[in-house]
Amino acid sequence: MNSGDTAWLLASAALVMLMTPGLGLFYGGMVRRKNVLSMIAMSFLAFAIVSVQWILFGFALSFGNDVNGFIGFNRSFLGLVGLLKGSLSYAPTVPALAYVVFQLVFAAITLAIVTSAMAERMKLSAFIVFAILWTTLVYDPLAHWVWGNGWLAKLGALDFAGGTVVHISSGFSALALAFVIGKRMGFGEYSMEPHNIPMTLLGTALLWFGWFGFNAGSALTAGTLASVAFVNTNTAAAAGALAWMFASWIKEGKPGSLGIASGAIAGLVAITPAAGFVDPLSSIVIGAVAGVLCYFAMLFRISKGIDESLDAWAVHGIGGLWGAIATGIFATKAVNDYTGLIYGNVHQFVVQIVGAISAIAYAFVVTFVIAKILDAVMGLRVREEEEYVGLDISQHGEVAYS
Amino acid sequence: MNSGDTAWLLASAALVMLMTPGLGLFYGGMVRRKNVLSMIAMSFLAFAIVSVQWILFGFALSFGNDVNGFIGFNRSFLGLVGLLKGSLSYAPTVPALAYVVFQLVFAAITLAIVTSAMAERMKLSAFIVFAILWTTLVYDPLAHWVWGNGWLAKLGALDFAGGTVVHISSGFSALALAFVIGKRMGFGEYSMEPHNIPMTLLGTALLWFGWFGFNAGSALTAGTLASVAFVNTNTAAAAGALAWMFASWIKEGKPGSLGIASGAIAGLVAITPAAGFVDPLSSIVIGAVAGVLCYFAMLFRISKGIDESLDAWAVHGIGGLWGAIATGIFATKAVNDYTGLIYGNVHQFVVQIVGAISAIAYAFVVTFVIAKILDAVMGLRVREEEEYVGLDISQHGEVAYS
Amino acid sequence: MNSGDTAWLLASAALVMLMTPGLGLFYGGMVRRKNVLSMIAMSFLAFAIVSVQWILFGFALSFGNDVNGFIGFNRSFLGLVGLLKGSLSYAPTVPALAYVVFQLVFAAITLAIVTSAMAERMKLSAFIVFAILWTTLVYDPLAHWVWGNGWLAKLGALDFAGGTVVHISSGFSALALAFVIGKRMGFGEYSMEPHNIPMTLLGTALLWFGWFGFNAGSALTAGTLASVAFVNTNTAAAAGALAWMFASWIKEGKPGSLGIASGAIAGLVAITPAAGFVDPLSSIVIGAVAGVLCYFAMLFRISKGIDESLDAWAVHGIGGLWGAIATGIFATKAVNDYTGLIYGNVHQFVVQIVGAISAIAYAFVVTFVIAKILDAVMGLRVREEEEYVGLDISQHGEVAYS
Amino acid sequence: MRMVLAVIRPEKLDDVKKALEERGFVAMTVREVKGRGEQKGIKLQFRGREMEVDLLPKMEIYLVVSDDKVDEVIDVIKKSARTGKFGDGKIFVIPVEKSVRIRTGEVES
Amino acid sequence: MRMVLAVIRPEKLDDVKKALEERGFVAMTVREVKGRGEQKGIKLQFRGREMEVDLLPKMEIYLVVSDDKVDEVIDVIKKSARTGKFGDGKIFVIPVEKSVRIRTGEVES
Amino acid sequence: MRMVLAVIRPEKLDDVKKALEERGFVAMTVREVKGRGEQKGIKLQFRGREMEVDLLPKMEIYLVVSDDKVDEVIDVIKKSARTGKFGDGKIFVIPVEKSVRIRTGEVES
Ligand SMILES: Nc1ncnc2c1ncn2[C@@H]1O[C@H](COP(=O)(O)OP(=O)(O)O)[C@@H](O)[C@H]1O
Ligand SMILES: Nc1ncnc2c1ncn2[C@@H]1O[C@H](COP(=O)(O)OP(=O)(O)O)[C@@H](O)[C@H]1O
Ligand SMILES: Nc1ncnc2c1ncn2[C@@H]1O[C@H](COP(=O)(O)OP(=O)(O)O)[C@@H](O)[C@H]1O
Repeated sequence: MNSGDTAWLLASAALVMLMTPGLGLFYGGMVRRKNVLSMIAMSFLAFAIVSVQWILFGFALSFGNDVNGFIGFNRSFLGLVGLLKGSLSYAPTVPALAYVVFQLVFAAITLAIVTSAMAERMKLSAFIVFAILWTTLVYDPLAHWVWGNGWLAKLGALDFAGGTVVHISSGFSALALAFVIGKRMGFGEYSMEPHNIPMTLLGTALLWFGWFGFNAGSALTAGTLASVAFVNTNTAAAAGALAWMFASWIKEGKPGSLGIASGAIAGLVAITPAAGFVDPLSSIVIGAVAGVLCYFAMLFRISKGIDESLDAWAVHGIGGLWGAIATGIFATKAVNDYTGLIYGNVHQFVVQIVGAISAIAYAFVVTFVIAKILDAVMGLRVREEEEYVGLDISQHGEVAYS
Repeated sequence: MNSGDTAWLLASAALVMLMTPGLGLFYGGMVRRKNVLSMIAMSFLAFAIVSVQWILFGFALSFGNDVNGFIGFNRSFLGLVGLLKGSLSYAPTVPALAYVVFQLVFAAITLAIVTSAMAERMKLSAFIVFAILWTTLVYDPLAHWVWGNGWLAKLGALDFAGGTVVHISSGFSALALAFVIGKRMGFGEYSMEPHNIPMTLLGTALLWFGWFGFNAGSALTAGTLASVAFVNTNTAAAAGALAWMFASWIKEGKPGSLGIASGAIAGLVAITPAAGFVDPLSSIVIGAVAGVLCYFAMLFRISKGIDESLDAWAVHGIGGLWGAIATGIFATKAVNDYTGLIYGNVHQFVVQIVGAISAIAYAFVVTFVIAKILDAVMGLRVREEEEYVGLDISQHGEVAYS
Repeated sequence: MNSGDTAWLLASAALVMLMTPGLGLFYGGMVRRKNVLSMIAMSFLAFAIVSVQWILFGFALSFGNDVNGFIGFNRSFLGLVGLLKGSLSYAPTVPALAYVVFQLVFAAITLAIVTSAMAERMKLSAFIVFAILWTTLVYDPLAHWVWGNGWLAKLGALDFAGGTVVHISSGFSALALAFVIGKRMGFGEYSMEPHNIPMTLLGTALLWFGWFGFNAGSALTAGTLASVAFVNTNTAAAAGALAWMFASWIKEGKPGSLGIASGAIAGLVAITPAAGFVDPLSSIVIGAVAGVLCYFAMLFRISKGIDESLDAWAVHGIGGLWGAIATGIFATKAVNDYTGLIYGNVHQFVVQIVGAISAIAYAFVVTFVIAKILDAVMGLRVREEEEYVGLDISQHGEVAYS
Repeated sequence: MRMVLAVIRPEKLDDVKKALEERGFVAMTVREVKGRGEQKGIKLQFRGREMEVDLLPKMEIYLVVSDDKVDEVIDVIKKSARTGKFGDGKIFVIPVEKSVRIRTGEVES
Repeated sequence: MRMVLAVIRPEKLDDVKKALEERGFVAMTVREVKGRGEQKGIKLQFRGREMEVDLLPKMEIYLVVSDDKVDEVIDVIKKSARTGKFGDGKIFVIPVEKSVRIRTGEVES
Repeated sequence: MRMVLAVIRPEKLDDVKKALEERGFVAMTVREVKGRGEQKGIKLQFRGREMEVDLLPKMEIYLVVSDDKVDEVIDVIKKSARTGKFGDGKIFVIPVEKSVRIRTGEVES
């Protein structure tokens, strides 16, 4: 056991934890004033629900002994009773529980990202049930596939910090959910402007800050690999912010501060799977492409009239997809043991695409089914009057500002 | 000396530091618009005043050589002049100053919690004098009793990260102060709605984030104990949030986002003394009970017409009390060297209760006396017109939003 | 390589990164509602632009092999291609990239501080060009002089964490820029009240929090030196906050919460160069003097009708100057290898003044020239109507709150 | 028809609303304003510059009612908004010529 | 001259603005208010205390126009603000005696 | 009695207040609004959708005064709020039938 590695992993877990409420603020600033509490509360609840689920059985499903490549299971992991002492082979230099909680905060934010598609219309009770089902049926298997010695791991798919597990899965799940839950009342008819952009920028700051734990923490040690991941993370975020800014400047005449923020997030998403495999110059490319790509994905979504309201699909889904592929392009031995397409490794490139597509298909389909069933059983949406008065009043009995 | 432990303790100290302004935002969002700066400023000032006091003599009083079990003293600790090099026996693997500043941030937030009872009516000058007296006469002795080899330490009372020293003491002191300072004008007559709930939720996020430093940092090393404490902290917070949510959902028909936030804080408070002694499954129980208990404590306080305005008593006082007792119930050798009631250790259970009751009595009585004297000498409250126009204008000459 | 040191340096880099958006909020709360996004966006952009510049060539210019004492250069540092493995002599116990990114976040915030003088009137396009030029022509050389074995380093000037490189340079650059860009429309004629003081207080909290990484991280190791720097940082911030509060209380009749915040920043600035050289009692003096001095510097600036709008000069410039000198006064062998004036070391005192004055002259003159050229070539200011409707609409096409 | 426009203490809004409701006056519009009456305000300093922030937060509430209800509404507000101290506020009566319900197009005058 | 004062759904502001613009009514003043019509509101709980938050966010918009334009303005607003559900809002017409343009001092009445 | 209602530049509020005060007009009510005059606004883009944010922040200020003071108040506002550029604002005069001081019940008309 290494105290430096442990210090870094615990600090990273704390950083990643902050990302979930950070995301709540990021999203909360973009909805209308009457729904801001609902939006932030869903992030808090995503975190709380997954925190309990993970302790009880989520970790066992994701990181227990492999069962047919699809799911994990390990009795002694239930309730963490067998993990109070010692280490796991996943991270031999740190206490088992440090690894458990580091993984927990990833599971939590992934669910929180999906709330994008629930904005301003999801029933609180339905959200709670959805949360438990989704994290168990979508997140846990995917985490197992890639990180828990599941079939994608065996295939050799690379995902340093969760481009596939976290971002592709949440982004495409949000898309599926958006189709099932339907548009907000008035979507496309009248404008629904963000009620508090500084709140969104604050959320962006907390996300960027926390992302250092997300990516550099995923080295699971405090050394050269963590440092590379740290630099790559920051570089891609910066490149993404600038790229989105210039793209929207050219296309719309003015660069919104929301675009700068969204571009940073796009860059962060895209570098996530690649952070420990590529060099800083590649990170500039990865981030900049992400900024432009996600911007156009957003425009595409809007042009199709799809109300995936806060662009989890455009930014996390598409950004994560690009990142997964980019890892297969830019991976270099100068940083880690793997090479990508530019070093002639076609195999890695193909594996990355297989991994990404499998995750997209699985996340989209399972989410769609969960959402359809829930909609039939209990209804996903609030009633029309409730949507009209806003979810803060109708779901929480509160008014955000007075 | 261990660089990993030091890295973790310094990071933890920074995390805990952030809790004090985080508390300022948590409280600030719950007061009316005209008092928000006053509320946040009191947290900043609590931090600043204790920072200086601690350096000059507070640390010496708390952690100096024991004097009759009641207080500490050590000449070379004054001004920290004798602590620039080397370690202390309290934390042998880290520099002395790292330990000093880690303890400093605890002392600061404890005082900040007490400002709950001062909300929207305390005179700034009186607060400053109160701050110096309270931290010296209430906090320093209590810290000494429990952590500085004082009488409670000798008795064997367990308090991993400050359930007694921080939360019981601040919560019951707030209650005492509320009795002396009296209700806000119009309390009980008209509603005083929180002016900015997103601000309170942001504060909650920062508190939760910082609490990892609070509890896991209290291991004073970066290893298994810190990891257990980290997991327990998060688990109890999540359980508390969910429990308060469901309790208020049942009782009031709707679960407010403020309830989710308050429940998380209640869970965090309750796990504080227990974090390094219990296992994660017990943490679920501890957190969930805290969520329900503190919720009912709050309802009780309101029903009695007591204007302990922001519920330091209900959440920190009662939550801390429950945590102290719970430590005596759930402590397990699987985690640390101690056992609790469920393992047949009645003694520990009794000691915990003795410790908690002593702290309650001491904090309540001394705070009551300090407040009475200050009220007689300089007056605790602003004038009626000042309260009417708000403390931001009357105490600070500022308007928060324009 | 030491994992504890690495953990601390990475954590510190993350903390310092948060300071830049923190500064954006600090500044953003102080401008009018119509310019808040522009203000925050400039901080984000400062961070993004410097992030890319630093990776490409900024680090090479600052920390490459010394060229005539004035600038650095090292081919293999370009794009960081030669830094992916191994350590640098600057910080032998941590990976090279950890050092690179730690220095990056310093470069970024320095530029962000300068935006004080651009508040509510700078054209976005001009800011972007300015940013690239300023960081390359002003920051990189200064960083080289002091930290990259440049002429000031050889002279023996002490600057622990950037009093000269960061604060003097940004503060006096802001002053130069203020002269070139001119006053805001209506400055001095009608009041321009801060639109959201809680936002500024939140920014202050994030700055204070991040500053632990700034100063204690600058020890580059996790040990006694970092711990001393941590304690000194906190102490000076507290003393600064209290000193400014009392000074403004006496002079204006009421102590604003903005004064408490500004005083904390002043204390933090002043302790920056001294944090690893002085003891905690000296930190009280350094912080308290900074609080009073910067307060009067601000009053002086206002009385002269200079629209250096958010007081980068008064707080960072003058605070940094005082800190540089104070390092030459209070440095003590009890903490580090250097002594100051009070221990009879006149030489150090003189060297500090030489260093500070050189930095002032260089930063002021070069910034002045850059600004004049840019103003002639592309214009620094927005048009009058754009200033009237606010930069959020005119530069970003957005409205902050709706 | 008349518009009864009252500027009251923010803290009294709930009481006024409840009192009006009890007498059957449900429809109303409310907004936050700042104001001052005859007495002079409070001085305030900021960052070295003195300014007056003597405008204090108030609530403005208006009800458009038929002419025969005006006195009753005034009476209800007067009673429910009163504390007897400075700052209790004022009520103004403004003529309204016509009122149209958007949903139905119904016109009253 | 008359002031046409309408309280409408916030979401309809853009439509109303556009519709007015098309007919040449550019000048206007807008603000956020809270209000309720005849139908009663929604109950709300907070931290153990029940309160009514039945005032819902609305937009108030007013245009001062010459007497002969009043009906046209009413008509435009009525059409563009309508959804047919409760909460569509109301329009009030208030007499204005005089209007002064500050920039030029020009008086209309 | 008349209500003098002015929509002015936010930056001019202090000047206007001070000028009114000097002439003895202390009582007033103020609020933030958005508005536009005859000139058209500014276009704005957000996240791929174009919209008009041509309503700019303004301050609305009103004073209820006796009829013989109306011209004086208009005059003071006109002078103190003027910059000579577009956006200086407008003053409207609205009849008020009655005013009641809540504290005392005192009625003026
Ligand atoms: N003549 C007036 N014109 C416009 N607003 C007024 C006038 N008189 C009072 N107000 C409004 O009413 C509020 C309360 O008036 P105030 O004078 O405080 O009540 P009281 O006269 O009972 O002390 C003021 O803050 C202001 O907003
Ligand atoms: N009599 C009234 N006096 C003042 N404001 C009114 C009155 N009637 C309606 N309003 C305002 O108009 C808004 C919309 O009215 P509402 O009754 O919801 O429309 P509808 O009658 O079509 O349902 C209300 O929220 C309120 O602000
Ligand atoms: N006819 C009107 N009806 C309602 N509000 C108006 C009208 N004319 C002007 N305003 C208000 O006055 C403000 C200032 O008017 P503006 O036209 O900008 O002044 P100027 O005519 O001097 O340029 C506008 O923003 C709007 O709020």
